[in-house]
Amino acid sequence: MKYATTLNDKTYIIEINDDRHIVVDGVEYAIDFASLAGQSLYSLLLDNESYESFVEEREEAWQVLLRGVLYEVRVADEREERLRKASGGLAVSGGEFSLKAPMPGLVVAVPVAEGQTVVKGDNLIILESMKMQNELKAPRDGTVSRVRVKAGDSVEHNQVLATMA
Amino acid sequence: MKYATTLNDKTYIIEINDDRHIVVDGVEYAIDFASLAGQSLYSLLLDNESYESFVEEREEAWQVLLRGVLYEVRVADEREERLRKASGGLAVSGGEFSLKAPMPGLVVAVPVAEGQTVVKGDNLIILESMKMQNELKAPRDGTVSRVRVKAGDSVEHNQVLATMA
Amino acid sequence: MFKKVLIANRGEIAVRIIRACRELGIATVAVYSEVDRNALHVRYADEAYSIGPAPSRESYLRIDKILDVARKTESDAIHPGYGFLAEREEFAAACEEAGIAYIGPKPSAIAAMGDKAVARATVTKAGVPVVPGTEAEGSLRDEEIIAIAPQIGFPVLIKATAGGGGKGMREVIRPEDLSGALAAARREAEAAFGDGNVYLEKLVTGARHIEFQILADTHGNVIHLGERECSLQRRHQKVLEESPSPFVDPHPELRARMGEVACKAAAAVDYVNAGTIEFLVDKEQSFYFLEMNTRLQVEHPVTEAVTGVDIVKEQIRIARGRKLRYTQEDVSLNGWAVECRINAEDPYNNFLPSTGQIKSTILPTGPGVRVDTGVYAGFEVSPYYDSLISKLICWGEGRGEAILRMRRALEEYRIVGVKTTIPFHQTIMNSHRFIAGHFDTRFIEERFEMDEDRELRPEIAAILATLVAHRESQMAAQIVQRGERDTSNWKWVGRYERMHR
Amino acid sequence: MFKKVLIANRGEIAVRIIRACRELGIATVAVYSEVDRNALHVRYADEAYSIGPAPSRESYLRIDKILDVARKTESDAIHPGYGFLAEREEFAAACEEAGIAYIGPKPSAIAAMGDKAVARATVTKAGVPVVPGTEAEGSLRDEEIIAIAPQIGFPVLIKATAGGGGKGMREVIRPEDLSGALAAARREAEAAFGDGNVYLEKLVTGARHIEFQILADTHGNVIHLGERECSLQRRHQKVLEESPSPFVDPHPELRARMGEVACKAAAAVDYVNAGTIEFLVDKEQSFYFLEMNTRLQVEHPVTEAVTGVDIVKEQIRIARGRKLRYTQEDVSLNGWAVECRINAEDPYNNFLPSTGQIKSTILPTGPGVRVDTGVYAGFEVSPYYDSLISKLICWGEGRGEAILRMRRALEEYRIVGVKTTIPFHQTIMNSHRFIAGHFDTRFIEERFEMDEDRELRPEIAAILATLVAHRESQMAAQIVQRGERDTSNWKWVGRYERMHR
Repeated sequence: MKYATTLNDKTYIIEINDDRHIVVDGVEYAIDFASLAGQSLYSLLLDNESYESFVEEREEAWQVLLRGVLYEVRVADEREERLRKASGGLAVSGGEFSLKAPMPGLVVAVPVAEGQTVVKGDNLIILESMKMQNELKAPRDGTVSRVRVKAGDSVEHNQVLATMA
Repeated sequence: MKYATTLNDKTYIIEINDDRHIVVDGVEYAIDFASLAGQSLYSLLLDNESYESFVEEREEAWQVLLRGVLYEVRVADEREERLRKASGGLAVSGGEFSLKAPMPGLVVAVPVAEGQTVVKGDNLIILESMKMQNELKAPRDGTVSRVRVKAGDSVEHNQVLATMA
Repeated sequence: MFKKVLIANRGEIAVRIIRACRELGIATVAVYSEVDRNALHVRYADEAYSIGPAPSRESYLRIDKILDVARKTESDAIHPGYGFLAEREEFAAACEEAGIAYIGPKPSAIAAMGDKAVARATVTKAGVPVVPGTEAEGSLRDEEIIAIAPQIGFPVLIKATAGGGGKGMREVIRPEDLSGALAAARREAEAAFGDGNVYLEKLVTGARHIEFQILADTHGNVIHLGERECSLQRRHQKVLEESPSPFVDPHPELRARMGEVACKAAAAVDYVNAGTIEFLVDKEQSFYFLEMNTRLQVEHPVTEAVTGVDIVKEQIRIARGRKLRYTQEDVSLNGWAVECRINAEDPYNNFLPSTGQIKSTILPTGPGVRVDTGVYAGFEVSPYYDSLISKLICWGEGRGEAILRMRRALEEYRIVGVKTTIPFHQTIMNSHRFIAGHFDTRFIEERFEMDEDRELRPEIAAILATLVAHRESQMAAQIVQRGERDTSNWKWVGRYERMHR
Repeated sequence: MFKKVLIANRGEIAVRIIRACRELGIATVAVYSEVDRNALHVRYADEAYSIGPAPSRESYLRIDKILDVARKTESDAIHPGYGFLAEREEFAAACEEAGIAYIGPKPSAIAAMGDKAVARATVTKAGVPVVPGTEAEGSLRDEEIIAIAPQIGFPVLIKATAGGGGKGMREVIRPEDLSGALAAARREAEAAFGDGNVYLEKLVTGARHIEFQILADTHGNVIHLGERECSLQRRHQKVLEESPSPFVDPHPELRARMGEVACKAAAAVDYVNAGTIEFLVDKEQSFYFLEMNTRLQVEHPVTEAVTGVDIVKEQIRIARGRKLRYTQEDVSLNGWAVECRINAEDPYNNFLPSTGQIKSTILPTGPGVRVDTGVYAGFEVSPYYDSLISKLICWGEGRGEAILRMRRALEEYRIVGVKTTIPFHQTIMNSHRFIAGHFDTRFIEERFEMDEDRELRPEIAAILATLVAHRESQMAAQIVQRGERDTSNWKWVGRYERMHR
């Protein structure tokens, strides 16, 4: 299986054909790869160098936490990569944005109203969790199309709080 | 549900009718009982006293490890207990004894032969595990009816090594 | 000695206090909210009582319920820990009225130091220098504060009167931002303390936050256990502490002077038990009294590590009326200790709190390493309480060894299930400025970037991501294949178990 | 300093050494057998190499394979840990030949101390008293040993020439048991060391086993770090150690005298690096040289806890040719430390080894507690290596505090999945004789009963067993019910997961 893996604008072509070897940009390495805690924690011996890392998928990208540094990595298999290139690599931007609760909590304030225009960085919702006031901000300029919560509401993790057009 | 629970020759009549209460020899206690590690480790709040204990079944009895002390407890439900009493409480002794490997290991010596008479405490098998020589002894007087392993054999946990008549 | 102590707290500090009691042969009573049934403090205590639903106001802040439990269990004493009821005059007073020893200062001392205006006035009278500000004015309305601000001079700091721990605090650089910041600070203070009162203070720039641990007994003896460097803060929350302070350590005469002033400040309010005097120190070694924390601090272990004194046991002995077992001359600082506060927050996503079940964990251990934590694999980190889930303390013969040990301990520490600030601390431990000891209270917010000064291994990260992506697609394919075959439920479970072993 | 160190060991001691290297900024190379792929030392090292199948002889004892890895990785030095190749002259020599520093003494010192006869002769010449015995006679046949025994006088002790750790040791009270005991001892010695040679020694009764930790550099400096009390043994295996010794501590002049003799014994073989001189001490304070362990000891952490010296780092510095950083005058014992060896053995079933997967674990932490372990939840304890899975070390201001702290730490420590000796240590910590410091090397075997001196709670045990039995019968009933319903595989897995969360 061949993958095109991208990190900081650099793409590595990585080939995995069996459990014990990997080819990275044409160079072969011996590997011994193990899942350690049933989820997200992995041990890799790469040509006998020992690495341990948290690897988790988050919104289309892989978050790799390695020796205290976080890397955001995109992995596409060959077919996907060809399709992406054919489509001209158009990113789907604009469109609707849904603000989801990043954790369970209590809405303490909603400083915006439906129809209001906001600029990037404006507070949309103030959510209290773990005794902290967390300001959830607009990721870009736009208009608040819908506000789904009010002050005093308890919300679940990933619940949609507001949408922006 | 009513149980007759025996420990050190004392029997407690224990009634469990709901999740929050228990009646021991006619005295009711409030309980909050929780399994902690998915197996063998439990937390009990008994009239708000907090206890944590390893509880495991082993050969018909429950081994309770509580604050560094091991108790061996037999639990029978009412019906079983009535049957046991009706049968006169006859313990099944004598009969065949099978010596099982208490852990995986390597047989280093078999100091007995089939047909040999042994007395309680005689070594039947010497099994090496974790770099220790473990002497597995006859639990009573008798005759070795069958020896199923020889020096040099690797054995699995619970594998039958020898039988005594 | 006391026969039984009730711990009016939860989390790592409740566990810490239970440990001290157990080592003194004292029985312990835990109280817990509904979501904390399986918390470590409930498991470790001799008795445990549910005191209400998850929100603190309905459980850990309910003085009436806690005193009911204390009376019912015939507890001799109550330890408040930190946070919750730890600096509430009325709680200490209610314990006193109920005939139960409060392991802390007298209500009058809590009151005197809790009201920042009274505190400033009292210590000023005792000759202790203070930072210019408005606490002395009592509760002011927003208009009044806005009017006074120019006299103090910008930048200013808004602080909650009832405050502590950075809650309700806001820095204001420009006069036009003052009004909005006041509203935000009052809202946060109200939520955190049930008291929205705030005051202004001059913002001392380039300042270090250095505090002295003091111990005072009921026989009039007051000593200090040296200083702690607490300048590394984020949103006015301490994130990392050390003892001694790299700023103070080269100047023993400064330590002696500050220690003496700290004892004087404590004596000024007839302080008894353990407490902390916080100072702001500028580059010229001028120091200003900030406030006194009339309780055990989160960061007390660094002092324990360098002095060998078990501060919680000493608190209990003092509350029992014993004389201090140490004189000032007995106290010396041996080696160096650093504490990292491990919070359930995502340092790569604006430190948003992270809740959920801890799936597995590996603690760093070995020489010179101490971990104080209230969580374990299987425990659910809930959104109701603060995000501190663990404290990692490393001792070394010198600051260098302590930092190197902290680096290796942070790298060993595994917490699976929630995001933590471990990578944040790893970046600090690799920061050249931190290693050189060059930092002030603004360092984290102004001159610190995640993953700065780090050795980068992008290729390894790319390989890891690819291997995991590959593995998951393989597993998904297998599961579909398996699902197609005819298998009874029983076999399925067995197979599932093997898969997940 | 070295750039890279290979650790020729596994388990907790490999982890301990990796930690020291990491704190010194030295890269580490782990070697591992096939069953140890996921062991902690493999996870923590910078590089890791498989060196063969599980049995030690095919992996951890393979000098050729280990040196191959050392050469391939360009390691500057090798640390042998304890056990395995730690006291093999030929290993130290092979390292020297390969131009790789051996972190330990010279081959000649290992040889001199490893051959008990030479050791006795050498230290006797240096004026060190020894226990009467036959080691000086070289390899004797059974008949010869049986002939000499009456001259030494019963009771006698059979010991393995290559020995250590109680392997191949047998006590013989009656002359008629000698022949059988010799056979058993030779068999065990052969299995453990590949060398069936044994010798006899007079059994000193009522004796204490007290050892001195020494450090010697390549510049001729030799110091000791005080003594360790190791009298608590089972089958001649140490189970618990402390520093200082409750027997020696009241007599500083005895400590000085023994320490001086220990340094002299080390100097007699031109000893370099860390080592231990073991003494038997009788009630009259007479002491006899027993043997020298020419390596790091399992129990080194108690010395680290009271002296503040990181012995493993010191070993590495010495191997690098550095001068000792301490003089004898710099060393003082601060407080008291106790170590409990936690073995995967069932103390209620004749200490039979217990293997299997660690399902979950909670480590005791907090002030004064250190855990050195190589296992974690998910790790499989295999039957191939020794049963030591963890060491729990507690420090206190005095012996009383150390013991009380150990009690609470043992009660906190949870290891689910294998049986451990934790309850055994809990019984010791509650034993009146142990607390009073009244014990000798025979205490565990002759005057100790499991669960002696313990507070018993039979009713609570009865309730717990009944609740678990009830719970299991309820669950079994539910599973049968569920099985009857029609549920797709997918639903089943989901439900199973929820049940086992």
